[in-house]
Amino acid sequence: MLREQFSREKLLKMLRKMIEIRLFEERVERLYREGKIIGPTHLYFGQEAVAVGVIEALDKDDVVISTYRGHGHGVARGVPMKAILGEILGRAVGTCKGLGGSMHAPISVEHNIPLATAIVGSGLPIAVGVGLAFKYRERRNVATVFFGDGAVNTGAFHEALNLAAVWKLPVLFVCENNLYAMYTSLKNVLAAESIAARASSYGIPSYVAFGNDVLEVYETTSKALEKIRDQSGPAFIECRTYRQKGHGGYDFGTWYRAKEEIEEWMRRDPINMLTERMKAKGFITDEERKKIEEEVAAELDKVVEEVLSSPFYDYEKLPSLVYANPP
Amino acid sequence: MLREQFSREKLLKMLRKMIEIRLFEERVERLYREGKIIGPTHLYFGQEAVAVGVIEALDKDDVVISTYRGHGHGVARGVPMKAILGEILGRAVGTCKGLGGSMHAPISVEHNIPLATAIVGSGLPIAVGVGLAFKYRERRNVATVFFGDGAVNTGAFHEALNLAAVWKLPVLFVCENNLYAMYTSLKNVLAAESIAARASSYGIPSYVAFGNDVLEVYETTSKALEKIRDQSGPAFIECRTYRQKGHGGYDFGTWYRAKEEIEEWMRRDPINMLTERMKAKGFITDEERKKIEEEVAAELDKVVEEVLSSPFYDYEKLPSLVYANPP
Amino acid sequence: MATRELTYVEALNEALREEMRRDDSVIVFGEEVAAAGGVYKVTKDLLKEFGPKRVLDTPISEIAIVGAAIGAALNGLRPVAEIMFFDFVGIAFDQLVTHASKMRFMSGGQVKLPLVIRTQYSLGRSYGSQHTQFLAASLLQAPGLKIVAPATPYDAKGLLKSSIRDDDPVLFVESGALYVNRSYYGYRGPVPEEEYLIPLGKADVKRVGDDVTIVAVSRTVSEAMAAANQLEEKGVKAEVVDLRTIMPMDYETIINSVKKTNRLVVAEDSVKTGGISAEVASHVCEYAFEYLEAPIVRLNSPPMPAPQASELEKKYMVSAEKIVNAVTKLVK
Amino acid sequence: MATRELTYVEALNEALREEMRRDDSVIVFGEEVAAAGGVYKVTKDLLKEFGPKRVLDTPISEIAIVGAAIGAALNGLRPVAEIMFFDFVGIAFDQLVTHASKMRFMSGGQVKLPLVIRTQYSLGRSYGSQHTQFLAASLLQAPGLKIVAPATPYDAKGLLKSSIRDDDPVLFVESGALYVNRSYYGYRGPVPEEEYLIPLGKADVKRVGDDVTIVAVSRTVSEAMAAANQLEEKGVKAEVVDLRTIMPMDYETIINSVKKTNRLVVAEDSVKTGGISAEVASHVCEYAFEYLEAPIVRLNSPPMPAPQASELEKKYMVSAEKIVNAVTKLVK
Ligand SMILES: Cc1ncc(C[n+]2csc(CCOP(=O)(O)OP(=O)(O)O)c2C)c(N)n1
Ligand SMILES: Cc1ncc(C[n+]2csc(CCOP(=O)(O)OP(=O)(O)O)c2C)c(N)n1
Ligand SMILES: [Mg+2]
Ligand SMILES: [Mg+2]
Repeated sequence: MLREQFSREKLLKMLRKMIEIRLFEERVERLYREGKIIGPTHLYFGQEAVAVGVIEALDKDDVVISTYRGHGHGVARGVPMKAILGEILGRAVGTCKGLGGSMHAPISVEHNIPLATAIVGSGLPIAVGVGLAFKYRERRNVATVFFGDGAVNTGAFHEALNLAAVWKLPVLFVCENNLYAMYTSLKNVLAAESIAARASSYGIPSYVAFGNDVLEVYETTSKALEKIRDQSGPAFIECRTYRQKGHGGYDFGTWYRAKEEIEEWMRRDPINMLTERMKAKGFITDEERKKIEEEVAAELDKVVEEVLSSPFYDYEKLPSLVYANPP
Repeated sequence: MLREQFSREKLLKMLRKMIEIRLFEERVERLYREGKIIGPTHLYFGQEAVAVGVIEALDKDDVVISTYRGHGHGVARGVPMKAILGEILGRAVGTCKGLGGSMHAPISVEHNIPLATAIVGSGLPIAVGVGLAFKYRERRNVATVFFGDGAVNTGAFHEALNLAAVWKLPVLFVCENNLYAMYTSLKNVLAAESIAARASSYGIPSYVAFGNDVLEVYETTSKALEKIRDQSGPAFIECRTYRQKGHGGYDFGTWYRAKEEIEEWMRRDPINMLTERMKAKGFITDEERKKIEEEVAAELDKVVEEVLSSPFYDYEKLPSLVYANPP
Repeated sequence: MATRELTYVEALNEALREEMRRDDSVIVFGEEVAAAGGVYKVTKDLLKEFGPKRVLDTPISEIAIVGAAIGAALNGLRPVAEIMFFDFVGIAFDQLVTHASKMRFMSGGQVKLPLVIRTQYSLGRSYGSQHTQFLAASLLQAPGLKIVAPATPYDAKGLLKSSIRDDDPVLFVESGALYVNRSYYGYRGPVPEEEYLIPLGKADVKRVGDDVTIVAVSRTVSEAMAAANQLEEKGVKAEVVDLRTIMPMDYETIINSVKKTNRLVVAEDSVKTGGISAEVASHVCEYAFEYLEAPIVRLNSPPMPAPQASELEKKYMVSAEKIVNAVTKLVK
Repeated sequence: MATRELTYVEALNEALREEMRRDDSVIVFGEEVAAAGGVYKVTKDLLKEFGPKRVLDTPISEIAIVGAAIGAALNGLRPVAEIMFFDFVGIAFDQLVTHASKMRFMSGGQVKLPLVIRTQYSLGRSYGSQHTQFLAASLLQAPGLKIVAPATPYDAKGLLKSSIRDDDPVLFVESGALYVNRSYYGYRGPVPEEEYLIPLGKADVKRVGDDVTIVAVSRTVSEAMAAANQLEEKGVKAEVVDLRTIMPMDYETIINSVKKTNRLVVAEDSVKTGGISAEVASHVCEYAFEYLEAPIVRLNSPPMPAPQASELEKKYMVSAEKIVNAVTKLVK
């Protein structure tokens, strides 16, 4: 099962990223429960393989548009955890100086994440524009946009897919189908055979990947990227995955989801799945994994401490951030 | 070719309606060119078979949502031509007292046309709500909404089709695909195999009808209505037709459309097509058709005269029309 | 008859329940309103009592939610649709402004649209700039629409019931801060057991005073009441006018108060530029100029998006303290 | 150097052409802007000169048009997108208000968005209530956005060029009435051959006077200029201030004028309730109260949708006559 082309190094890198996301979110969850995070926060537990699989396959000059459930995208892209956590805790060290908060925490122009939107679906048309600029400049880069299953029913989704297809733009649409939008099961709100099938109706090459399998996500993304470059047009990936926790920090995700369903998906935990494969291949031992976890945990201890003792941004400076060219 | 089930009476009725629309629009066009109509006006020449074929198949308690290109819908539904023309000329005798104008002229609550919208695509979600009320009241009626090929690319289209399908509502979506949205050819802006195929991706039973053939439109509508009632869910008809004139009164429709294309469609004029069939069946003679035209023309002479000499609504009364329950 | 203490949320829930019992043309739909009972529990247990034909969850399709409300209202029902955050009304702006508010007028008075769109704004809850907008001022350009924004449980119930019975489209704006923040005057309050209605289009003098008029609405009424308490200690008697209905606005009550106090502070959660306060102030300046003894002060969010960090958001928002300071300067 | 007479439309077209020649990051897209050259010919022949990579027709997808402009601006271009009628901006309200205007701020100043959305409002052309809305006032709640509205060919050209070079999102609002109605002051006018720019954020005193200040914008500047002429015959010297940029507003120029004239009439095409005039009037009332010798009069469309019939629409609109009447009463 383990693809030959993945070197141990590559796999270790992906594993580590996934562990970073997991442990990062554990801290966020704890800080939330301790009342240290004020405002909403949406956790990425269980979907780590999507962020890592997609983003590892991208070029660093590709642009990523993220969402309110974007901590994992930021970590996967290498945005410093201190800056992401700083943003979640509203501090001046945050990616957005604390003006954005958890829902915009991955925004980092330096890492080519110019937007993480809190409005479901609204990132898609913006990604189309990013792709338009790439095409116009004859760059071989791709605009990648993440969104959930719930976004598929928005008008913005439709206009974006149609326009990207008509203009043949290099846009990679990545749907993280975790089966629920808040407490609503996809099957009750989507009138289509599947999300990927809906995307196909725009003539867009569409793929389904098991979103808990980071290698499958990576390979599907690579295939889609090739397609985008060959056909000079968009591609679409539906990653079937699951959020292991509730919709937001306040939700435990239980009343609207069957215990068996949750348990089944917990058994298919993306980090464990990759670990098992690597073990089978002799690429890693339990001790080595533990060591990675300890390293990451130590780093996070430091990050949490530093952020918690760091100041808020100076309110008096806010007016100067409204316009780039004030009159 | 002529379906047995159409009685002479029924065919004559449809022919007359189509002639009414045609001659009505001839007057509108003339009045526009004479500068008597101030503001926009969108003519229905060439699409008469769609309005008449669909509306004849409906029950009078079914609701119709129309558009800015709606004169034909109004005439087909039996809204008095005087009221429609009155509206187009902005007079108090108009359906909307002159407050709506040409783009809203078919609105007539009495005839179950509560809306003709000037915003492309925006009628579709409203039709969904009309259907919701029918379903809730367990009425066997249908909400019918007309829209053009251009509307298919709006976010409103997508949200409306999805919701109608998810809620299994009695909504008949009728796309008048006249191949152009303003000056833009459908093939340059639609990323789908066809409009009907796009609709199918929502699991909505979808039909294509030759929109210049009133009998085909009628039969397809009847089939769709049965489907709506059987499956208690929406249906979709794409009527392929052509506007014989330009987009609006000011446009002659020539620079962006090939002469051959226009000529080919003129040869397939919906009124002539029906006349020929009726003649073949011995249902009508040229003289009889001429007589109908003369009758309608005489009626229209009177209507035009009456409307032109009728007053505008009293401006002072307008504030009382803003709220149903003024505070 | 008896009066209980209810929260703002409970009062809203009771209003919905009573109106649904009274009139089977009232239906409720929106995101998470049915099975979940609303993300803030305003529609709690309605599904249980009224069943899935009358209480429906929707996809994330704000255009279709407002559109469906319009269509249902056109066809004999009295839909109460929810848009989860006021910000998302922006997605349905076309349906609300270019359709709902104009359909009666542009049909020459033929149609009526008895619909309610419920929504809430979350300023004060650190939700950041895409989830805290109080966009009522952006809708003042849409006459034909009514905009209602209750500040207490009592008003919430009485106004929601009236909105449902009203034959015009009503945007009913709730305050997310009043849902959850126990420290607010408007979080919990007395609500009679017996039925009552509060008329739309009428402001409410929430506190009587002679020295200055404070016009407020929604969340800022709690701030204004707190400010008035503090001012009283300093010997300043403030009159607090709660707009309650933002459109059509009850100018008469405002002007009567200003005629008495000759001083006006408007404190509300719009961004200052083109806020509701601009309409209040400019109206008074046009029609009661001679009664003014001082400039009209507008207290609003400053002209920038809302910062997310709660420390910054607090400074950004209108507060009792800011009102006290402004009044103190004004009456000096 | 030479000055020609150009129409408003020609001046806009020239601005686009010059900026596209100057900077290859400027691209143009929208409905009917390419092959047709725009339904009102503002983008005439751009396709011919700059080709289909830089001038693109879109589907009827307003959300995607504004979204694509945002994305292109994020990724190094300077898009100039067209929304055919101001009303349709409502469809893209979420993209413009909840995204474009806030993205810089909510990213902590990381991103810049050099985009222009061109649109036009058709009040005065009998297009009815769904095609005549002047929605600028609805966007005042979106600081971060700039709103520009030229009233003459000279301003149209200079402001559009500046808007394209500006690093912030600009909503550029044209007047459909000035496109077509030859009787307007702003329909045709002198435009220098040599290049010039007009700074955003600066109002323009279009006529100097001592007796009363008339603040106007876009179409109503023509009405104000006509009114000032008529008033002069009656011995009243009106100063006409054209806002030009609606947001951020140039309060200083307005206040300086009021300090001189002590009287203010605001005449603009918003619906009166919460119009731009409310912001102007309330600002002056707050910050220059002591200079006012009379109430501030706001002339707007009345609080109702626009009727379509031209006879009725004329009565509905702000006109030179209404301005003359208001000023005459004021200076009495
Ligand atoms: C336009 C819009 N409507 C509603 C919401 C409220 N909301 C936030 S997240 C969410 C569910 C989104 O589900 P999905 O797209 O599946 O993403 P997930 O949360 O599962 O990652 C909803 C309804 C929103 N943010 N934006
Ligand atoms: C949302 C929106 N965008 C743009 C327009 C301007 N417009 C009016 S009609 C039209 C073309 C519509 O084409 P189609 O839907 O095919 O209908 P047809 O005119 O061919 O009947 C456009 C772009 C509009 N009215 N509404
Ligand atoms: Mg989901
Ligand atoms: Mg068409």
